[in-house]
Amino acid sequence: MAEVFEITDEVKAQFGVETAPWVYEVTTTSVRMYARGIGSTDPIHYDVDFAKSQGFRSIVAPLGYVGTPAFSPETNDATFGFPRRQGGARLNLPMKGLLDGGTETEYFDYICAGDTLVETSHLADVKVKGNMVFVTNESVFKNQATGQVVAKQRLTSIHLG
Amino acid sequence: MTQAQNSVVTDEMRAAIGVEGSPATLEVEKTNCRMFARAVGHTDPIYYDEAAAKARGHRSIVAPPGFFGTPIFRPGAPPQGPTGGRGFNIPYKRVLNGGTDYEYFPDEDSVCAGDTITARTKITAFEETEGRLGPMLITKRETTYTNQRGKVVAKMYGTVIQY
Amino acid sequence: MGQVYFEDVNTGDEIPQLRKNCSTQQLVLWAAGSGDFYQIHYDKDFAQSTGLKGLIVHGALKNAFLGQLLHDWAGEAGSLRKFGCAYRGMDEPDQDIICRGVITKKYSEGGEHFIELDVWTEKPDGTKTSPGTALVTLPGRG
Amino acid sequence: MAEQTYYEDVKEGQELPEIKIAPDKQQLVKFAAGSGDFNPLHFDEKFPMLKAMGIPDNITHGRFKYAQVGRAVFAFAGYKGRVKRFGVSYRGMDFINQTITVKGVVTAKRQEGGENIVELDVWTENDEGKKTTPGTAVVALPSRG
Repeated sequence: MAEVFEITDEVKAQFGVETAPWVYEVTTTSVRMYARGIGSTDPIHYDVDFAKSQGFRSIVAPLGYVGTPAFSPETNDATFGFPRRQGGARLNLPMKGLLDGGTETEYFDYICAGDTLVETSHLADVKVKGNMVFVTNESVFKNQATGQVVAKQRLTSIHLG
Repeated sequence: MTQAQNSVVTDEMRAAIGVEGSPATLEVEKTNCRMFARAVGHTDPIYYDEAAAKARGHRSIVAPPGFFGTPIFRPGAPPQGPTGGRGFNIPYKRVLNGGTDYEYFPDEDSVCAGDTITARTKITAFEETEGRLGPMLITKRETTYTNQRGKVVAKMYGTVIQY
Repeated sequence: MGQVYFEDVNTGDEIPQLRKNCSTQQLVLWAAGSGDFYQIHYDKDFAQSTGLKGLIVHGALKNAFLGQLLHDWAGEAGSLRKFGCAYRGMDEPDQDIICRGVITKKYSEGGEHFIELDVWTEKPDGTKTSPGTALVTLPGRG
Repeated sequence: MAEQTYYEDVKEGQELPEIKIAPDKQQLVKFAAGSGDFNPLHFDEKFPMLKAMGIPDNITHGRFKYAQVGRAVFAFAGYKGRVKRFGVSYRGMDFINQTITVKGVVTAKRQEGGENIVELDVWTENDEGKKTTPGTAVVALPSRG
């Protein structure tokens, strides 16, 4: 049986090709909305004065939240909100179904409200198992003001053919 | 206001007319302006793109019509301001939003990302009618939005129907 | 689209319509944008448990659609001074909502040019579900 | 707000306090609002892709489960600890209104480069005890010293 997706040299050549940067914003309202979304009641995500009293710059982003990509209907996906930007890999993946395969975040600093992050990403891995294609992208998030890398994230999506 | 025979308007409610509730702080940010604009389906870039907004003479991304920021949320905290008559012991089960009108008083600029708005709400009237759905209580509310420079930038006139 | 000017419009003119059709996804987007997470707008079982036939479109979203209608018409040099509507009828998802406006009065005062309008949303069969009014300023050609 | 955990007090095999949550549709809609991911798979029972994929009901976002694991890890690290890395894979679906339980256990501790490192296995499991979101985390803890 033919594979639902073939890892050709052309596909391999796209590994590591960087996307154009995109701005991710971390604001007091976005941190609170995310914290509400996960049902957290920890005041470190809601109360600016409390967070400062604990030594943080502002309210702390819950783990897993790396900001909201700056959205415009011309440049971002209407459903997922992520940017359809220049550069990066272009794969003709099967789209009968789409599932989340895994998420991994490496932190080099806390992310707090008021931070603006600049993210770039690249294709890191593609694996085919039966009718499933596992696609892993790696993102690097830098603090826009300091240039410091604050987080790296590996996202695996499963495309069903 | 004439007193209906089976009026549900109590002395406590009458005393609440014109009394401002505790102020609510609303934060206007780029992210929540874009989210609101995305939800409505706006296409004007002044609601999404700071550079486009500045090119049109605004300080930053503009708050779309009807948006004055997101109230500061704290889990378990009581809602800020009067709740449009829902706080009183009204013998009606159903609540409808009757309508909303906005009036703008432009400052040197529209409401933009970076602004902090204070919203103060008061009940302006209770009206009772007998409609198709039976007896109704109509609560009229007015919310005043003041920006961080102390300027009133807008008012909202809202109607809540209980029956 | 070009800027509309005060001199070019007359009482009785209809402004360009805006047609909307809300998916459940858009109602969830609106919940996110507005902070109103009441379940009658995205949870069918919940909506039916309150006596509704099914999901309904938020009244405030229709109000915001009228805001878009007016903003898009008034253009860069126009401004929105008042707008609003009553919620008289329910709209369901996946059904067209047509946003309309007709000019009822025009006048100049204190160096500004004002336009009053009747605005509303209607169903494809013409039923007005959110009638309202608006006041807009337009630039003059002068 | 949990008590701060210190490195000296941590033992291998120690379990993290559990977090249980059964997200209803409103919770998943709030998560869509917070995350910006408005995939109807999670809130619209009529969404065609559900049927096409043979999925019987709206499924809980993987990233929601990731964030629940994050809550447990963050609570363990405390405000003075630092979460260095945490990752999960999504091995099984959880459905709307079904309870997920976040669990974790300390697998190793060591001092390295001046840091007090604690490694954890973390996961969510369903009511049948199946681990639907297995993962690991690395945390640096403060010392009592």
